[in-house]
Amino acid sequence: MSLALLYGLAGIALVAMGLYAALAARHVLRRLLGLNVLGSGVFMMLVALASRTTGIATRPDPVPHAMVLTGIVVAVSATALGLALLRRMHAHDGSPRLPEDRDAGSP
Amino acid sequence: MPEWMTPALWIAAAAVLGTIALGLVRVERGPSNGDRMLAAQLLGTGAVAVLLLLARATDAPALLDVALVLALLACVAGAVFVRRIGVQPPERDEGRGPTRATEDGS
Amino acid sequence: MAAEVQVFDAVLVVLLLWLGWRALASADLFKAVVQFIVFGLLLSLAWVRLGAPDVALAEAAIGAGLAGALLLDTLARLGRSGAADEARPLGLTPARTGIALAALGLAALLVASALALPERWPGLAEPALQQLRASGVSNPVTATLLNYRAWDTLLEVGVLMLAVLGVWILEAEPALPRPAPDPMLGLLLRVLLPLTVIVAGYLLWVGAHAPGGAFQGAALLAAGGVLWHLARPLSLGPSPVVRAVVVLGFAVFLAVGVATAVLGGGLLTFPPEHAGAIILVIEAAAMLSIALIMVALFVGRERAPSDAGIPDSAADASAVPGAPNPGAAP
Amino acid sequence: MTGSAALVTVLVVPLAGAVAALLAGRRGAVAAGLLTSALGVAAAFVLAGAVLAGGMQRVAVGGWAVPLGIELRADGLAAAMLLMTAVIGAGIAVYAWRYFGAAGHHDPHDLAAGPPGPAGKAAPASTQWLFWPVWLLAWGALNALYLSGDLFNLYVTLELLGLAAVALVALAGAGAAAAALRYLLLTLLGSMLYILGVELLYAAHQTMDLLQLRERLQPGLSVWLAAALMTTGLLVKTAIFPLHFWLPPAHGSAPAPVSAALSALVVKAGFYLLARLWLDLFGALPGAGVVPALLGALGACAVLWGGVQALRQTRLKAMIAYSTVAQLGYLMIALLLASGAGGAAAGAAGGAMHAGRDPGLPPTGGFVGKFALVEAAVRAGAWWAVAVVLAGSLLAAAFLFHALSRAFADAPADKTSAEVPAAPQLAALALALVAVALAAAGEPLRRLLTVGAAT
Repeated sequence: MSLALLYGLAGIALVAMGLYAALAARHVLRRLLGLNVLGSGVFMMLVALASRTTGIATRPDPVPHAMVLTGIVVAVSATALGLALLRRMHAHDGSPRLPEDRDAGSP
Repeated sequence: MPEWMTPALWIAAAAVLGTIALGLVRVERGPSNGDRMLAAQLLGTGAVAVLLLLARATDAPALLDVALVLALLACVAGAVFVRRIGVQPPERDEGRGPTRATEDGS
Repeated sequence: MAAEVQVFDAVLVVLLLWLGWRALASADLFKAVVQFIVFGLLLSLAWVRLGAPDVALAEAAIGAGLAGALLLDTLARLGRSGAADEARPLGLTPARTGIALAALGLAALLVASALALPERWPGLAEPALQQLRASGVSNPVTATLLNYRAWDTLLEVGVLMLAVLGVWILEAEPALPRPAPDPMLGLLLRVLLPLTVIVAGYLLWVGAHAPGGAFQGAALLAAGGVLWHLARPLSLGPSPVVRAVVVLGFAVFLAVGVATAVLGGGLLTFPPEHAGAIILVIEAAAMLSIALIMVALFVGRERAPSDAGIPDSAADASAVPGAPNPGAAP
Repeated sequence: MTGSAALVTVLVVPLAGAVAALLAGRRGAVAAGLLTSALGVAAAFVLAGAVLAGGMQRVAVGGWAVPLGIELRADGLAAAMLLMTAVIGAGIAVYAWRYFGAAGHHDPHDLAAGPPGPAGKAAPASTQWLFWPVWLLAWGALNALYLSGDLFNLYVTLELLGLAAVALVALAGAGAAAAALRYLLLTLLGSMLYILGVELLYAAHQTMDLLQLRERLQPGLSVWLAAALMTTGLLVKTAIFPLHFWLPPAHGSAPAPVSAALSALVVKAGFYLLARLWLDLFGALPGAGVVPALLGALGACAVLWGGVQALRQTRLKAMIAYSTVAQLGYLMIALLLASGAGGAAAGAAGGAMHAGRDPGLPPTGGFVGKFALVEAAVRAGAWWAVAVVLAGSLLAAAFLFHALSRAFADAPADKTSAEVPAAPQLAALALALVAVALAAAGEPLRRLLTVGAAT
């Protein structure tokens, strides 16, 4: 098994976990964590892909690295905005969940 | 660098990673939030050690910069924790969420 | 860089997967966040192993430092009731079985397509390395970010700017009760702040030929800013000075784009002999802006605290969070 | 001005306007916004003229050839979308000038007319002016999206647009936080699925340029998976039935100009990208004809479902939000027809309908587009599409009548139908006139749309 394949498969597993959590969780913070793990999995697949060039060129493909850098920065800014919105929603509605996920007895 | 050095560095790196795995038990078990945070801080130090070993083993000096950044920043989460959440003894309903230094002071 | 699989890699992957799952499934959200922070730490080791030290630097600064700070701050503001979740937050219910099957199905399809890919591939490594001489820098990732695909990066600085505009649009939050001044924090700040500034400058400079660059430097500076805010609360509302710094990176980048389009070359076409200097100017401006944006994202907008106890520090009246007219510069 | 200069100008104007608006602050933002709108419309017209005269315009950013660099391309469809976005954007700017201008100057009349729906009080007046930089960035993102020929660059423009839309929804105040948050989560999920697809395509073909990919495309599992992931991601962002559920709350609670911007422009960007992908890129795959048919069927469901739901709403904005769901359905039907026979005509139909969407006037603009759509459907022999369009029109007429009767019957009691200041009415009227003019100018528009259209 090559290094790229090992980490690529790990990335796929992270994608599946993150997707499940982003859709199944009800607390918005947990959904955001899910999206972040999903993103990490996507980026890991991409970087693993780039590392397959070793042997042909002297260094890994820099284009996916640049894409992942862009993606990480976008993800953290979107997460920050999401957290700020979550705090406003909690302050206004008294619940950290989206309206459709709220039920009578729970916070 | 002598011939045997590289495998030795790799073994050392794997061993430090093993101690990180042990530290994760403390994060998982707690019992207090302070224990978890402190364990995470310790793991940051472990990651720095791993990076330094890898930098020698793979002859990639750039990894020293990564270690430097990690060493500088590992304390930020800890500082946020101390200022915003605070270390408190484990509560009766432990594991039900974080506690604030002073509840509802505004 | 050694590309063989080591025992190390197997251990790292197992830890990553376990942590990734625990960061999502721990019932206690505080525990989940701590596990997410450690996940970020280990992720930067994974980037190192995959030969992506630039990404590892950014992950170390953003994933382990800033994202953790943001998440912990939000947990504190949500309070005990807001941070509570179900006992089995991701436990299988009939409704979730469908989601789980969809996620597993996607994973299976992804594995099948990953296995079908060739073991080695050219990617764009060759053209990217061949053009390096004309790009003005010798680090291929910096060349890609700021020359080959500079248009992406320009828009991305805009994304960061939008995040902070979105936070400004929201209503101010109640201020957190302020803990007593902490001598340890002051000491930490005095030691770390100069170091973060120096290392950020170093990363910016070294980015031209080695891993590093504006994002990494900015994330480091931002971490210093977060520490500062913890010790001496800042107010980073949309005051003229803050706005000017926030917009600086995007404006300089765009101005360079317009200048290159008007003066010849074409949109963002840098003449090779000046490319290095142009890239450094753009990166320096972008680093300042991104650092301030990240600190502003952490600081958010707070209403004036009910207790008027302003700490001893240099933070004078103009720095009271959420002062009526947010015209106060830090 | 050459075509490529016009292309760069179209991109730079809104972005520079956003910088100016942010620097100018509360007092100057309006002026910056209006000036930018005027310049943007002019630039879009120049570019459309250049495309009409000289064919597809290309700019290689940074002078790097694909696949290493990014190429920006203006074909007929892109030029038409840019033009319509500029015109609608100018209308929105005029509308917003009065709407948000009011909050800053404490004009009691406007305060009575302007404020947001029942969801809660608006964001503090001191930040309302941030509408301008955010909206101009959204416009810049739209223009960049129409012109981009690179799959990863499209991802960045989608993120820029998505965050701008979230910030715009959040302008409605704390009550809209849940709607903004839902939209943020979905738009992030959509982008992640999209980027996963891009990654698979890049892995197999070593390029992210649309035209180059089209040549190199090797049918196989990974390509189909990529197509499915990207389509799903865009469907979430486009609010196509049955993934439309986030749209009515988000639009219903937003301030009126924002609601107009969102329903007329932002969700349609996802649709535009879907059309690009399926007409330009994946259309060549064997068996790909099924997919537009599926999307068309979803569109038909959306038309009927959106119409019925709109009829059931009691609030005007909620009604408009559901009618947007229905409008998107028409666009999906147009996409299906465009993929088959009569492509240009159906494209024109989609374009006209796109231009005609305005919260003040759901039926007027819709009529022009629907007429062209029926024409295309008849020509293609798609009688089911004719039936759906007619049924949808009946529903639209019904809910419009419903709304008007309420407005006349109990105007004082109904907050949303209170007297509207003159500028918004003028803006709405101007947009309606544009829609009519589009119908009259159908022939040049059709010619424009055929420039560079993939066959």
